[in-house]
Amino acid sequence: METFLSLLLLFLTAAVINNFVLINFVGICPFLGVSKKLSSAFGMGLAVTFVMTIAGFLSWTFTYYILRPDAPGTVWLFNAFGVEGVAPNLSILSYLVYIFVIAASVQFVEMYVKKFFPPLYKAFGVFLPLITTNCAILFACLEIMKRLQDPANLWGLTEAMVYSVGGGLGFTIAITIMAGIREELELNDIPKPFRGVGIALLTACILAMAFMGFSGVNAGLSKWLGL
Amino acid sequence: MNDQPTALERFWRGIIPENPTYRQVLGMCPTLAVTTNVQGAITMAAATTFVLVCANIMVSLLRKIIKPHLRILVFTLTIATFVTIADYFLQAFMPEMSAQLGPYIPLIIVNCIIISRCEVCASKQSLVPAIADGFGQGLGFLLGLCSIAVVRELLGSGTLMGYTVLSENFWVNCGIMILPPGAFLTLGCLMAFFNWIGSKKQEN
Amino acid sequence: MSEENSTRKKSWKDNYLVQAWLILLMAALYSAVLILVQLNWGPIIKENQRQATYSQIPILVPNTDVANVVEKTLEKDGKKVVAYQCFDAQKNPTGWVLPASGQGFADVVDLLVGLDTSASKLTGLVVINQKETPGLGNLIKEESFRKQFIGTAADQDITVVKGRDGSPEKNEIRALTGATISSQSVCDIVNNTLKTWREELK
Amino acid sequence: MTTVYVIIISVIVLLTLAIVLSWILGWANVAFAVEVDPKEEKILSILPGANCGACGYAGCADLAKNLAQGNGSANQCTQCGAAQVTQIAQIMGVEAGDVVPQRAVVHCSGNCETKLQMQNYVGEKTCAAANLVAGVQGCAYGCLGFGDCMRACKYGAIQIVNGMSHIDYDKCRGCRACEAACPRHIISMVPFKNGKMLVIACSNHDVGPEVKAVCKTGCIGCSGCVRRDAEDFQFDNGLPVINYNSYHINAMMEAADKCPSKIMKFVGPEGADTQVGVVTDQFKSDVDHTEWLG
Repeated sequence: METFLSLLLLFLTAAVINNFVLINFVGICPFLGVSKKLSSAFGMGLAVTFVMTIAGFLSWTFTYYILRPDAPGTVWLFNAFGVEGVAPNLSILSYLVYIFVIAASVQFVEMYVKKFFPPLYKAFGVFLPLITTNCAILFACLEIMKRLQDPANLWGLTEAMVYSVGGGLGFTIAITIMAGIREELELNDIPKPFRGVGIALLTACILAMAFMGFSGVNAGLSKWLGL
Repeated sequence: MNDQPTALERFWRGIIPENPTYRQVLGMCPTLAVTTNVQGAITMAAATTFVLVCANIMVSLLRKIIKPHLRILVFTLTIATFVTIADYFLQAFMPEMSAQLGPYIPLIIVNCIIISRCEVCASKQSLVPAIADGFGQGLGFLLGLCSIAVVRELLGSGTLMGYTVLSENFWVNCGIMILPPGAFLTLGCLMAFFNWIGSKKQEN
Repeated sequence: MSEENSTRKKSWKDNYLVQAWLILLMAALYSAVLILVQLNWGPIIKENQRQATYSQIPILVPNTDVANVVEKTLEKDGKKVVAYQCFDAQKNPTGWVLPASGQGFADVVDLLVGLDTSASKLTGLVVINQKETPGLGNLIKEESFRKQFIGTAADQDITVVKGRDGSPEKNEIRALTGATISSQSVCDIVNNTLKTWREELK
Repeated sequence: MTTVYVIIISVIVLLTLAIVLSWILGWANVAFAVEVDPKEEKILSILPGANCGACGYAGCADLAKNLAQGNGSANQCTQCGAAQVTQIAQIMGVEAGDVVPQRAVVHCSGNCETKLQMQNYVGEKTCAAANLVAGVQGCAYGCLGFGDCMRACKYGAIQIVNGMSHIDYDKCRGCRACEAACPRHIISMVPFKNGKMLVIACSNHDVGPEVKAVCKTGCIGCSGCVRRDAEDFQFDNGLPVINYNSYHINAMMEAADKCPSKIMKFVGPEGADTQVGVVTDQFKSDVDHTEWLG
């Protein structure tokens, strides 16, 4: 029960309290670019969630077995080559590997969905290539990597998955709300210099203030739940 | 390739006419995230410029043998490598700054500015214009970041580059400016301001 | 690519691995460069990280000679923590430094707690990692807040009081104005950590 | 020696990863192959491929798809330089260049004098907002005159004159921005075979008396034009529709002459001929910058 509650708290933290877009500023490009229409914003959000889940799984696997300091795979390789005197650590390759893995998995998923689930592809497939260079995905990988550095306090696969799903849903929430507001904004007579990105940023400002209202909820909740 | 801009033009264009932040609206994540103070902004811009120039050099040198359909992957790999080097440099020699910028240094990899410059300029032009373009865009990015950071640091903590400018005797810090909403607010208003200047210029 | 390939006869040149030779070559080259960077700068980074903790030890436990600090790994109920046993220049024990971390107002707060030799009193507290609200919660890293912890008893809970100065005899800490939750979080983290590990520091 | 081994290890790790991934992708590329429009592929190869999403579409592939279908404009990509924009325009224009230019037409002719104003509208001064409120004007189909199309036009080709949007055909480039902007969908594209083209300047589908009650220049749906020439005119939902594929100029002249409500109008650049095809670019604009009336 305690594990479940702490996972729930982690999920909430990733999704709303430390929202990826509005608090951590990642994924701003699609947040401003693809938030003009509610339907495409929602599709984008779903695609990000989907890819983030896959990327979270892959990055945890690679980091845990190869890329963290003293990872089992690395230790085995270093022993196989008989290397001594150097700490088995390949963490410097992390960024390269993440980029490789994200790009490849996005492309693979895109082709797979396009071939076998055309309706699904219509709903969010077109957003998939956009996600390769989405910082939100890489940010999730980096967070997972950070939690695998300290050997005393490792994240398991469950935590990594919960975190990445939560982060993706947080992105979906933010971009959907934003698109809803921007559809209404279209009807307004906005001062000319503010049209486009300007007013979108000011909207994001108010949204960020609203999301700041969540901060501290995790501290209170964890205390209330007795974690 | 005679219609391609010269090195000097490339350099100048990056600073004002094709400013990455205000004209191209690229690289918004670091623009919003690391502009709580001016030092952070400068370090970020310097790291980005380093990566940008190095990636431009590599891509420009390899432009004849890159296959078109694999180009994005080559760009990304190159960028990721140089970003890792920049990140390790900061961790080794500027640990405090590295801790402050946190994940936003590795996030340079997915900064649209760099991949877009590789695509638009470096993959088509020779070494010298590519380098000039890298520095020009880097400088433009620096200006963009600093303009926001100056406003946020001044209003949010009353300091500039860590030195107190607005004394606490008569100035109450607007804490909101260093918080996330302040970033969106400042960028939104500055963006509108530069749009307004641009439209005034066009009218004349 | 696929259009041309389908019309031509398949040769080894059409293999995608051969097509991607540049990428493979670059991947190999880049990984070699990077690992060289790691070999050269890795030790410096490690030293920096060590320094981040060690530079705080003399502040936490007075009279400590950093050269004589011993790291001890404590284990209890499947949890692990690295504690630092401190000695002065003559190798007389001066106290302990214990890392503590827990949920703050915004994100995880990492602390180092200094304790005397018998782990009965706090001798200092530093915040090494926090993302609390600038201007409010992040004042927990200021000395005026931290020094309240010096001299508080480690065997009973530290409590937070509002609106008046806390009395050190009653283990009371005055909350920061506008950042009660951050202050409370720091106290909770210290209390929890001490509850778990104090008995082990012998 | 250790260094060499470490380098070898790291190279092996990354190379294995790269080979495995590209093997999987190469296999998937063949196994999951789907047909693509060649034009789309061509445009995609010009686009930067950074998938930044700044164009408003979901990535470069999506933009290329829309451009290939003729939606959006060639300069939509914010990262493309002038050279790429020209290339894209060429690919997009190869098809468009063979046919006559498409120009925007407003299917309404009611101005402040002829259409029934019902109440003083105090809301947001845009058509999109006014369209949501009933009773801004009598006609539920006609031009609202708040100028959404004017603001959408990048070429300054639309002016609101006397509560009605007017297109300056010297400036119109047929980009379809106004068509998309109009909340009442009364702007459409007409192939300009001749200098001036006949259009139905009304969109009211209601029957005669109801139309007359709200507008002095509305189509009463007498279907006289259709009865005279069934090839060039079709009757659809209370309104005649001109068949621009056949478009016999004599029938058009007759229809314009005999229409009882005078809603058949020739539109086009000032001074252009109704019978001869003219290159629109030759004509200068003389439309005043009239203040638009809400």
